[in-house]
Amino acid sequence: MTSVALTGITKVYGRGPNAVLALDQVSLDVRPGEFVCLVGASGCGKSTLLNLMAGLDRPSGGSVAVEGDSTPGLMFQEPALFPWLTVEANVELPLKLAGVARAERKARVAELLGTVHLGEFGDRQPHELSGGMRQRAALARTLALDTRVLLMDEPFGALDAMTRDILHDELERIWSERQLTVVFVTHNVREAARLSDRIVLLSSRPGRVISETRVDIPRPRRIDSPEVAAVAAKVTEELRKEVGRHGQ
Amino acid sequence: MTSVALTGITKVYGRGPNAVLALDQVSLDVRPGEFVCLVGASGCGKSTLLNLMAGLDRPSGGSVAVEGDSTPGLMFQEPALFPWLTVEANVELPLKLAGVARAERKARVAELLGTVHLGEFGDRQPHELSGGMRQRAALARTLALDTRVLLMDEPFGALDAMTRDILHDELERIWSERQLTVVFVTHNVREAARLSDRIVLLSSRPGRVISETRVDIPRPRRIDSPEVAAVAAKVTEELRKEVGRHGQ
Amino acid sequence: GDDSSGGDSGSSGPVTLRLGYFPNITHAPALVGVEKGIFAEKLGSNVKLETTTFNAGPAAVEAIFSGALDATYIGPNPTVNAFSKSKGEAIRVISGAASGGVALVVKPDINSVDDLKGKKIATPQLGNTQDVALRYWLKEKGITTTKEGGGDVSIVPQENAQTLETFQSGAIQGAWVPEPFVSRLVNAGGKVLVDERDLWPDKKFVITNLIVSKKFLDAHPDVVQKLVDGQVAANDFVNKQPAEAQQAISAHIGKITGKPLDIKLIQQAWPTLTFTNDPIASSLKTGLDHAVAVGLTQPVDLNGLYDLKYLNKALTAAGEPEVVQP
Amino acid sequence: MANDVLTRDDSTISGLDALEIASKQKVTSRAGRLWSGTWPKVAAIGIAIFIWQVVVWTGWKPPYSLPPPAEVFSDLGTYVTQGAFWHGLATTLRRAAVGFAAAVAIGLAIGLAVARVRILRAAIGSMITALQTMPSIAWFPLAILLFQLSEQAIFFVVVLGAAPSIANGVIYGLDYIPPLLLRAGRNIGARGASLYRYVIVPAALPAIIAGLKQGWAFAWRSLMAGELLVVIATKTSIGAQLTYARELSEAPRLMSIMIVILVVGLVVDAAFGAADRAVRRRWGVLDQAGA
Amino acid sequence: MANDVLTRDDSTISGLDALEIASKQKVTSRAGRLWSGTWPKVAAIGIAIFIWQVVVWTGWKPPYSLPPPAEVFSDLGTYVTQGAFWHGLATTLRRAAVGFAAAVAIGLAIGLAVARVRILRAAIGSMITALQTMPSIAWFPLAILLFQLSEQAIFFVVVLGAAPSIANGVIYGLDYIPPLLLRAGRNIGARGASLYRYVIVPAALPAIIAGLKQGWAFAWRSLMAGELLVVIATKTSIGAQLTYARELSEAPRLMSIMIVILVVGLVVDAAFGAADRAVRRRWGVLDQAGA
Ligand SMILES: Nc1ncnc2c1ncn2[C@@H]1O[C@H](COP(=O)(O)OP(=O)(O)OP(=O)(O)O)[C@@H](O)[C@H]1O
Ligand SMILES: Nc1ncnc2c1ncn2[C@@H]1O[C@H](COP(=O)(O)OP(=O)(O)OP(=O)(O)O)[C@@H](O)[C@H]1O
Ligand SMILES: [Mg+2]
Ligand SMILES: [Mg+2]
Repeated sequence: MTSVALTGITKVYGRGPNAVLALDQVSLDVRPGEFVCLVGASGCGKSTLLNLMAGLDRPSGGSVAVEGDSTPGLMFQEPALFPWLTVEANVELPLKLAGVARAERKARVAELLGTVHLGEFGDRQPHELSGGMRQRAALARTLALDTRVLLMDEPFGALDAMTRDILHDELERIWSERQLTVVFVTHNVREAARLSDRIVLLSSRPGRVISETRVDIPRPRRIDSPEVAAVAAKVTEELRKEVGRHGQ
Repeated sequence: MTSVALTGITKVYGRGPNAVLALDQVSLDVRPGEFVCLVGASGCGKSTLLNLMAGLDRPSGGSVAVEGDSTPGLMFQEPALFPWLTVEANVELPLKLAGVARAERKARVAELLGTVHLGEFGDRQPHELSGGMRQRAALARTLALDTRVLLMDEPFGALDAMTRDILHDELERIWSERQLTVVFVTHNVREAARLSDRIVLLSSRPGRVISETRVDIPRPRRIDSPEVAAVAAKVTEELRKEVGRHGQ
Repeated sequence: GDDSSGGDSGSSGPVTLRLGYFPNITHAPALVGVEKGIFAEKLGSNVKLETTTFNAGPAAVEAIFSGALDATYIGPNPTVNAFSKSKGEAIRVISGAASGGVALVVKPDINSVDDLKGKKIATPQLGNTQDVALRYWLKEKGITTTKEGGGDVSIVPQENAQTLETFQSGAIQGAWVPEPFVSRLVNAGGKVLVDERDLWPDKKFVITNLIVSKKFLDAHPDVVQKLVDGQVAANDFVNKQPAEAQQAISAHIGKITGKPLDIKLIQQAWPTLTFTNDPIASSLKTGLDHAVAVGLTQPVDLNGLYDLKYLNKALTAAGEPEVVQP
Repeated sequence: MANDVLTRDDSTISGLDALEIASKQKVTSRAGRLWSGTWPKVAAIGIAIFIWQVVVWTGWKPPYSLPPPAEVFSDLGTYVTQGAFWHGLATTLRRAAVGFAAAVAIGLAIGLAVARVRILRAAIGSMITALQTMPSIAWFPLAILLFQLSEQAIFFVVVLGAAPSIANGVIYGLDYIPPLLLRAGRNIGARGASLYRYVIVPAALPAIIAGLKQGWAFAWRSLMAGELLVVIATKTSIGAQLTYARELSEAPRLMSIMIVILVVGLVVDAAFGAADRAVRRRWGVLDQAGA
Repeated sequence: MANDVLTRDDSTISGLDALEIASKQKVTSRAGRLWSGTWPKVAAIGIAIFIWQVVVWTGWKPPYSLPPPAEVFSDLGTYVTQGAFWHGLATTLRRAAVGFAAAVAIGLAIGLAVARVRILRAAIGSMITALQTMPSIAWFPLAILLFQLSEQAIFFVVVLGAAPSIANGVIYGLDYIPPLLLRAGRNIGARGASLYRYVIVPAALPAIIAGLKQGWAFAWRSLMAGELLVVIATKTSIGAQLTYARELSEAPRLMSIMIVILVVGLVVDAAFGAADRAVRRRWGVLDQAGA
């Protein structure tokens, strides 16, 4: 029983001598309700993989299968907010598109903005926000989606540690409440250990799955707990080996 | 003797009831050759402060004074690469504008791209790069500037730990070689402790300097050394207090 | 260059004469004169002839006004406009060129004036010669018209080019137009109800005359004399060798428009036109009176418009009768 | 080294940079802003009229060829107090509005379709610019063939003039929508019509407004020519009056009508300008330089 | 739940999404790509001619009013084998090139200045659209006044027609440059002229190209009218031929000339299209939908 199943995915960008083999024979099964973190060096193909899962791009080879008939929600690496809408309207749009009634929409938007600590900034345009605030607005918009599978590309990269810790808790809560399947890209190995059931390590150029680490630490976890640190250290070691091997 | 001197800086965005007081009476002196890290919660005014130092915006009150007659180089929070230029051409542009001769330019660009591990990607357009690669390209472009003062806004936020560690070393090397003054914004307190001579903590809304921490650990430092961890823990504690106080 | 030939060069040294005309059958003397080199010959080696063509009067008048043109063949309407708008300063009529060639063409089922009631009749332009002629003629027949297209007969001013299209499509039932549109409308199934010549004494009224800018006239009377000599010679050619003239007209229009004018059409229109050097000043004056009568214009003082001494000199030299200087 | 320290104040930010930054700081009163937007216009017009007057004084051209400003303005005064003017203006504006509205509808539809449907683009994409270059008079015969001497014939010419321009604006706008925004839109559930409604059209809105502005110019010019198609004398129009003024060599009247056309253009531009500024404010690209 | 699993393959990505994604994957040969770009055009033209022929067959209008395709194409055949055509085309294209080049230079200069200099924008910014709406014939008297009956008079009309449109394109492009790129440019040392050269112009290039395209259409249309200003018997031109074909009610010839104008428009559009595609490829916004 899989929620997202990647089988022998290959992705080539461009043609001819300039072609880049971004992903090479990547296979990955994610169970429903599983929280998987993808880690790997910069440029190894993580974003590419999420795009393929979200059906926004097509693999050069292999197949992508997703549970249910809804597409996974994807939080992009950049905020990708619509500049012509206020923060509120940005967050409201997925609800509107899903046909949620007006009154409920307003309530949900307020709740989501509260979750990401942007309650006072609902009436601002995206360009009036700081980098981290934009990222949080994008998070709120993604959380507004009613999908079973959530794909997140470095969602907390631009946030300070405190805010991030709070949002870890929020994300974990929502994940378990909604029984979401989450695929989460991060560079912060501790974050991966804090959040995930499994950490998948990708090699770079071409991107391949080189190791998977189960994280069996019981929840609730704390990011500064020794268990999390231990897992992080192990994954870091593997990552270091991989990057070193690659001469990156 | 100061390299950058901020005196009673106030910055208000917008007018009337919607006005945001982003910075309130911020004073800060940076010595020539000093490496200062700014930390603070998301949206507290760090980017605003760097913009003011770079002369790209004007304070609502107070004054900014910068050493020499060159403007500081600023690495923006977003990559801000020019989409119509290849990576190489992006990095080359500051050199061209500074009147560096063609042959030397080529050599410098190759060297800089090597520094950020983008040697093979020089002929690509920015949109063909991954998020982290774009950030590194922007770093190379900023390092191509021949300025005495370098302002960096979360330059390593989208990078994996390995790459970041390597770039920490490179940045430190360049800083000491060129005797640069660096003002560096980061959310990673360990990174701040690893790199800086002084960590300045800002409060949010309005942004104020609430504490400064000297980092006297002798260089070379390692990010996972206990001394760095100790400084980081101290600053984190302060940050936590500040964020907690704010009910953020 | 500004006024390159206008002022100071006097009669000595080479002079440039800039002459305008329309690629239109009613401008036959000009077309033939240019095509056959008659003007060049009469002007002699000391005068350089530069020709320009226009498709309508306004640009020609603007060109005269601004000193870009020294002389042009033109219809009676723009002539009057140019004279009155410049308070008699800008131009003089120095010769006639053509008469006739205007008719009311209607759908075949219209046989009398009364049949016109309730119909739409086109004219080339509100207040122009043909428009005035139609209105005055209808008025004399006791039929009312208004400037706004109301009354017993609705008059719709529109470009001649469009008249053919609208006549064919049935949007109008007749048109008071000059050649070659008379022939074209006839070929498109129309019939001539009124030949305007029949309304005028001696069956003559001006359709084209030759004007010269006053400035040029004052500066180079000798060149003007030569130009008029050329005009008289050209008309002579047109009248004496019609076949060759028609050929020349067709060819010359072809050069300008990219397609030679159908020689049959020229032959068809030919008999309705008279190529005379007489500017028929009386018809111009009468036409203006008619325009005042139908309420389309204010009276205009035309005193001094005509300067026919060059023409009469040329006519005398050619052994032809002089015309009356009005 | 202390001398080496540069204090950045007003005097050191110069040239364009100063212009760029200035606007953000100046907090001016409403009246002050109105005035600062108006005086350069008034000055520009004043200078233009002054130069015109000087040229007239030099006697370079006779007054019947180049009438002096005073004569034109006195004619303008007469002109705008006539019923014919107001009726003509009303007729022309109504036609412009109707024709432009039709052109907008058609241009938007074609633009949206051609930009996003590959086969349509290959088939007729390049035809759009070609059609745009077709002068209005070339369409007159077809207009009469299809619509006789009715107002529809005028609209036909106006639409053929303006719609391609609008469509080109739309296509351009759609072509440059950042791919990320399209992907984001599709990912949050916007598909088909809702993708157009909530993502594509708003994202291309700046370009669409620019295209509409160009389209308006085409529509108006086509109308000025097209109004000669159907000179229904009961309905005088600015286009017909313009042509008649020229045919009768009425230089002052011609210039009066040109002034009227300019004023109409200014008013319409103000409307587009307001729309554009509203969008730019939202997008955060206002006040990079001028107002 | 296994049944619940959806495999995303070609059949499930439908509609516009399929169109959008398709292009990125199809690896076709050069000839294949040429063909796939050509057949829709050929089909579109074929359909248009077929409909025309059918209308003619219905006898809706007499053939002198609506000539059948065969007659037009036979006339076209005659036309394009005449020296008059080639001379006319050469004259017109030369004038178009010179006039457009002048309009581009002036339009770019005005656009760049007005967009970035606050006071100029306030003074003449709104005048640009107003000027754009001024029909060509209104300029004829002034053109003759200034340039007599010379080719310059034609260029004057062409420039007044096209330059405002180009300037508007430039202004629009500059207005929507992301502020971040401007700041980045200034920070890396681009000031004054070099800011224009290295940042502003390239950033606005897509909009500038779009503006040039609109400007070309204005230039061409103005030229078609303006060529009547100076008709010298030895120098025939497409504009003069078009007007006279219409005045002489030569329906087949008129349509032949329209076809020539369309072909010229298509060729020019192809040039602009190539430039635009090159820019879009660089910027990474190519192939969002059609080619
Ligand atoms: N252009 C603007 N218009 C209005 N408000 C703005 C603008 N830019 C920034 N702000 C506001 O100023 C405050 C500080 O923003 P700034 O970008 O400096 O934060 P930051 O410290 O860099 O945050 P982050 O870590 O999230 O990047 C925020 O509250 C933001 O909403
Ligand atoms: N549109 C594109 N065209 C060409 N190459 C691309 C494109 N997008 C990505 N690539 C290449 O594919 C590889 C993987 O990119 P991807 O964005 O998936 O990396 P990533 O793992 O997300 O990296 P990061 O952590 O830096 O975001 C990179 O080498 C990149 O250069
Ligand atoms: Mg990525
Ligand atoms: Mg910031």
